[in-house]
Amino acid sequence: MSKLHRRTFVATLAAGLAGAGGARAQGGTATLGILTALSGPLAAPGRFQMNGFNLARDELNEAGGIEVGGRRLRVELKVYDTRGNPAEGASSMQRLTTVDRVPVVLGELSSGVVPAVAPIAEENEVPFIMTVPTGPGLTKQRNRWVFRVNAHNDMLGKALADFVAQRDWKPIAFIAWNNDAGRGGVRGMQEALPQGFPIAYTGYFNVGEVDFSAHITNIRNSGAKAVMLFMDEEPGSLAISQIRAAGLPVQLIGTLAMGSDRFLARLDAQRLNGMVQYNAFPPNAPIPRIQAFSQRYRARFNEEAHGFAAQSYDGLMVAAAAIRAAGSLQGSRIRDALARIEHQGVTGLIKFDAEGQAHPPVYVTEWCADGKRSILYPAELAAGCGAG
Amino acid sequence: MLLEARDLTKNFGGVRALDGAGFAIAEAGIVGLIGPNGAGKTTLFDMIAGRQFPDAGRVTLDGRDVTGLPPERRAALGLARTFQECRVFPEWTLRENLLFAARPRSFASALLRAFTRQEALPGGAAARAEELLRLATLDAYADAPASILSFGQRRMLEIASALMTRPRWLLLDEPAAGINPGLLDALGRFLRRAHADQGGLFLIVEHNMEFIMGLAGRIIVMHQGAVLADGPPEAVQSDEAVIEAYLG
Amino acid sequence: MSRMAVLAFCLAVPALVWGIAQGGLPPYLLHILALACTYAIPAIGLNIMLGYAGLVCLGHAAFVGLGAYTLGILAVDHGWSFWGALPLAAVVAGVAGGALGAVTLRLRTHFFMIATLAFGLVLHAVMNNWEELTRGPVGLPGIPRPEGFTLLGLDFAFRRLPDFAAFAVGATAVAFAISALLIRSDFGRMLVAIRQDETLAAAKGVNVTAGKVLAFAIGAAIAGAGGAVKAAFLRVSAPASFEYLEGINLVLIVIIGGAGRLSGPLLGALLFVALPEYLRVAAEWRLVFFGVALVMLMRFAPEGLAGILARVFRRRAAAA
Amino acid sequence: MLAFAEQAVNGLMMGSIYVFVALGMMLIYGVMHVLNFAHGALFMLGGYVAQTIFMRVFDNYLLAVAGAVLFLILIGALLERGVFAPLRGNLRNQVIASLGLVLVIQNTVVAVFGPNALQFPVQATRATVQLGPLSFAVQHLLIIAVGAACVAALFAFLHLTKLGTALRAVSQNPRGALVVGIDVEATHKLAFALSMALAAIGGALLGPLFLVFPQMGDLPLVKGLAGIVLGGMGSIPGAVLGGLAIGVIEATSTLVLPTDWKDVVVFCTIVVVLLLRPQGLFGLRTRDDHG
Repeated sequence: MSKLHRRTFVATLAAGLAGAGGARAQGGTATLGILTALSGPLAAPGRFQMNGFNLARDELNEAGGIEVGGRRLRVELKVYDTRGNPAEGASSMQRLTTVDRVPVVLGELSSGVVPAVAPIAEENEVPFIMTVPTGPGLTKQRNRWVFRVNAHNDMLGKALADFVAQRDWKPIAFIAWNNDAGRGGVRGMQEALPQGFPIAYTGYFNVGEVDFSAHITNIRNSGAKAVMLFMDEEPGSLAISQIRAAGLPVQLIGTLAMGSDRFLARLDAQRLNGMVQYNAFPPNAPIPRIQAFSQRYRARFNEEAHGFAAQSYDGLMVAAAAIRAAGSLQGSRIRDALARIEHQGVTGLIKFDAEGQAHPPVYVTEWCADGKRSILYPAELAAGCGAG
Repeated sequence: MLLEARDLTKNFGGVRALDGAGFAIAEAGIVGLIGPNGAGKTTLFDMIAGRQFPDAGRVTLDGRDVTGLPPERRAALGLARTFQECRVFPEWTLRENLLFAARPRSFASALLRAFTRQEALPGGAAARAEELLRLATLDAYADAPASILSFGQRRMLEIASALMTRPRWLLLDEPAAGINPGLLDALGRFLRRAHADQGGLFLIVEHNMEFIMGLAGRIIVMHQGAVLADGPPEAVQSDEAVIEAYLG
Repeated sequence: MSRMAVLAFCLAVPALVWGIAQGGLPPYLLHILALACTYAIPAIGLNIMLGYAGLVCLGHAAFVGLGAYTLGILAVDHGWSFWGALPLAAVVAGVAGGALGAVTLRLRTHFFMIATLAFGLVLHAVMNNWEELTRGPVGLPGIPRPEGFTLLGLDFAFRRLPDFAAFAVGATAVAFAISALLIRSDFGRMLVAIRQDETLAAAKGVNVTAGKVLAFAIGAAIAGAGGAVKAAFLRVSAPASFEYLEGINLVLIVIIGGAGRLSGPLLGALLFVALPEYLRVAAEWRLVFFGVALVMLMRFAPEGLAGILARVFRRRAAAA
Repeated sequence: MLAFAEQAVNGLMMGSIYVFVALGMMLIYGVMHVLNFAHGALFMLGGYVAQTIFMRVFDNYLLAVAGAVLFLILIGALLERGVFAPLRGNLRNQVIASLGLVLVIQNTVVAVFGPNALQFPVQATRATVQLGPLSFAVQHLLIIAVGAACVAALFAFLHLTKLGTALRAVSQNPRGALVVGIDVEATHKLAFALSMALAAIGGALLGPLFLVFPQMGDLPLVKGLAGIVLGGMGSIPGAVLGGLAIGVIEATSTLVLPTDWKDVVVFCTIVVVLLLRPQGLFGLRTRDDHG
C-alpha cells in the first residue's frame, strides 16, 4: 500500500464527507450542537443533561421555534458522545463546527475535555456554552467564545463553606471521586473554608470503585465531626448507607446530586436525616420559576427535576434568546448577543461576566426526618421542611 | 593452551552435577566428550559455551579466563556452538540464517550504520555461505524459510551457520542425535572437510559411539561429574574403568 | 533501502506536506488525519518493540503520556517553545522506556506483560494524583501549538488546522523513516533474531539485554514524541487520554495494521481512528467490532492488514 | 490497633474477591499455560447475569448465583473451543486475543444493559452483625466464608479425586499426562469450566455489596494478577494466599498513605516481587527458559 496510493484513498474519503455537511439553515431548521457523555463512567449525569436539552428544544418548537430575520426556525439538536475523552471531544467539536456547521455548541460534562474543545470553537468562531463542568479555570483561558451557565467549584464551595464555618462542624473529613469533579470540589471547598479550619482526613476513590470501608475506618480514627462527599448519586448512596451502617456519629455534607427525591429513593429518610448539601436547583423551593420547571419536568420524565437538567435547559434557552436577539445564525453575532444578554432562567438570572461566567444563586438545603428538604441558605429564602 | 577447564563444580539443589571436572586441550583437532546419561557432559559443555556458570572452577580460552563471560561475549572471541535441541531462526531463509551469523554484532555500530546506510557484510561472506550450503547438501533450499527443513536438515543448517565465522572453538552438542543413518556419513564427511579447511578445536558431545570414535582424534570420558578417562579413541575403548562405568 | 530511496522519501514527504498545507481538504478530514497521526507515531514506536523485538508492552500509553506531560509542563509552566520541548519529551519517555526495559528484561512473556501493565497503571495514577505537577484529573490545559516559521517563502502558522495537519503528517513520516532505517539494517535484524530465539541470538553474539533495552528506549522515545504531538494538537494533556485502555488500543492498532511490518502502524491507525469517525458508529459497537476483529485476526491472519495486502499483491504479481 | 484489625478484615473481604479471580486465572494458566486477560470481564458478566436472574426471573439469590455459574460455564466452553484451543502454542496471540475478548464482552454489556451501574439489593445480606466493637455487613462475611469454602472444595477436588489429579498432572507436564492416558482435551474443558464457575460466583458475591457496572472487573483483574504474582506463578495455594495478602496490603496501606495511592501500592508490589523474587512466595524456580 504505497504512500501515494493511500493519499487517493483519503481524498475520496474527503469527497464523501464534504457532501454530507448540512448547510446552515435549509428548510427552516436551526441545528444546535450538543456534547455530552452517553457511555462510560459519566453516562448517568449525561442522561440528566440530555433531559434538560430535549425539554428546552420541545418547548421552543411548541412555541413555534426561534424567530430569526422574519422566519420561524425549528430547533434540532445534533448530539455527540465524548465519553469524557479529550480526543473524542475534539473530533466531535471539529465535526460540529465544520461539517454540521452548527451556529452554537452546548453542554459537555467533564472539565478535562473542555480545554480540548474550546480552542476549536474559537477557531471556527462558534460560541460554546458549558452547562455542567465545574472546573474554575475553564473560563479563564481568555477565550471570548466560551460561556458557562452553571456555578464552578469555588462558587459552590463558597456558599457551603460559609455555612459549615458558621455551624462550626470541625474537624471536617472528605471522601471524593478521584477525577476532576471530585478533586476540584475538595480543592474549591478547602480554599473557601476559613484559614486554619481543621481538615481531619481526605480520601479519594476511583470512579466505579465502591468499597468505603477503608475510608470509614480512617474517618472514625481521625475524630472528624463532619464528612463531605464529593461524588455522584450512585456511589453517594453507597457511601452514606455504609457510614450509617458503621454507626459513624458524623454530620453528612453532600453535593448537588444528593439533594433530590431520586437520591431519597436509593436510601430512606431516616438515614438521610440531617444531611446538608449545596444545591444549584432545589426542585421544591417555593420559587415560581423552580416550581413551574419541576412540574413540567415531572410531567415529561415522571421523576424529580435534577440540577444538571435545569442548567442545561437554561443553556439552550439562553442560546435561543441570543439567536433571536442577534437575528442571525452567524456565530460571531450570536457571541456578541450572548455577551450582552440578561436572561431570566429557571436556575436564576443569567448574565455572563467579562470571562463568560454566569452567577446563578447557590442554595444549601437540609434533609428533614420526614424525607422532605428545607432551605437554609441564602437566608432570605430560608424555608421549612418541604421547600428544599 | 587452546581450551582448559579446571575442577569445575556445580550443584542443582543438592544434586552434584559437576564434581571438579577438568581437562586441558593444547593443540587443534576434533575432541569427543562422552559419558553415560547424567555424567555432566551437557552441564560442562554449557559452561564452556557460557550458557551456564560454575559454582567453582575456571574455564580459559587461549589462556584467557572466560568463566563468567556471557555467551555473546564468547561468540565475539570466536566461539560458536550448536544446541542439543537444534536451534535455527525459523522465519529466515537458509541463506539469511548463514549471513546473519557472519554480521558484526555491536548495537552501537549497528545504530550508526543504520543511519549512514553502510553495508557491513564481510567480503567473502556470501561466497562462504554458498560453499557451506553446498557442503551441507542444502543448496537446493537456499532461499526457502528454515521452518520447512526436516530435523536432520535443520541440524546440518545449524552446523553450517556455526561454521560461517570460521570459529576457533566449535562446540557441537550431540550433532548425530536424530540423524537417520544414511545422513550420518555425510555429516561425518562435512565435519572432517570443515575442520581440515579451518582448523581450530571441534569439541563434540556425543552418544553415538561408532560416529564419534571414527571422527575424533581424542576422547574425554565423563562419569558422575568428573573426568574418568582422556586419550586417543583406541586407548579409551579398552579402558576397564570406562567399560565399567557404561555397563555398571 | 538504498540511500537513493531514503533521499526520494525525504523529498516526497515535504512536497506532500506542502500540498496539504495549501488546504483544499475539508477541515474535519484534516482533523481526522492529524488525530490518526497522533496514534500512528506511538504505534510506530510500539511496532519496533512488539512487531520486531517481540516485546508485548501493555503500558505503552504511559510513554505517550510522559511525552505529552513533558511538553505540557515545560511549555505551560516554564514557557519553553514547542520545538525546544519536543526533543526533551522524546528523551524523557525514552529514558523511562530504557529503564522499564532494563528492569523487566529477564521476565518471561506473562510476567513481562503483567509488569508493563502495572507500569502503565502506576504512571496513570501519578498523572492523576500528583496535582502540584500535572494539575490532576482536570489535565494540563493551554498547551501551545508549535511556533510558526517561514520556509522557502511559505509561512507555516500551526494554529491553522491545515498547517498543523501537514506538521503531523511530516512528524509521522519522520517517525516512519526512522523505523524503516532501523529495521532495514543490522540493528533490525538483531531485534528480529531476539524475537525468534533469544538463546540462539545470544549464542550468535547478540547482546540480548542491550537489544531489549534499546528497543524499549527507541520505541518509548518515538511514543513520547507522538505524545507531544497529541498534546499540541488537543492543546490539553489529561490522564483520561493515557489510561490502560489506550495502551490496549495501541496494541490493537499495531496488531490489526500488521505487527512486524513497517506500514502496519500506519494502516492500523487510519483504520482505528478514521473508520469510526467517518461511520460515526456508537462507541460500544465500534469497540465490539474491533474486539471481534482482533480475535478473528489472531486466529486467521496474525500478520494483520498489511500482511493480507502483501499476500494479495504477491499472489496477483505471481498471477500476472 | 483496632483500626488495623478493622482494616485487616476489610482487606480479607476484598482479598477473597481477588482470590476468586486469581484462582480462576490460575486454573487456566496451570493447565493451558495461558493468562486469560478477559477473566475480569467474565467476572463482571457473572455479576450481571446473577443480577438479571435475581431481579427479573426468580427472586432467590442462591438460584441467581447458580444460574450465573451455568451461563458462564457455557460461555467458557464456547471461548475455549472458539478462541483458546485453536491458538494453543502461540502464547502471544492467545493473550492478545483475550484482550480482544475484553473489548467484546465489556462493550456488549454496555450496549445491552446500558452504561450506568445497576442495583443488586439482596435484603438477606444487608443486615450488619456486631463483632466486638466492630460492625460488618453480612455480605462481607458471606464473601469471606464462601471464598474459604470454594478454596477448600477446590483443594479437595484437586487432591482427592481422580479428575483433580489428572488436572494437576496435565498442568505439570501435558505430554507426560497424554502418555499416561489422560484425555488432555477434556481436562482443558474441565479447567475452563471450573474457572468460569469461580468467576461467576465472585461476580455474583461482589454485586449485592456494591453495584454491578461494566468496568467492575477491571481492578479485581489487576489485583488478582498481583495475587498470582505474589503467590508464585503456577501455584494454586500461592494464588489463594497472594490474593488475600494483596487485599490486606491494600486496605492497611490506607492507614499510612492517602487512599488514592492504594492502587499504586498494589501495582508497585507486582513490579517489586517480579524483580526480587520472580517465582513469588510458593512458585518453584524453573530452570527451563521458555516462559
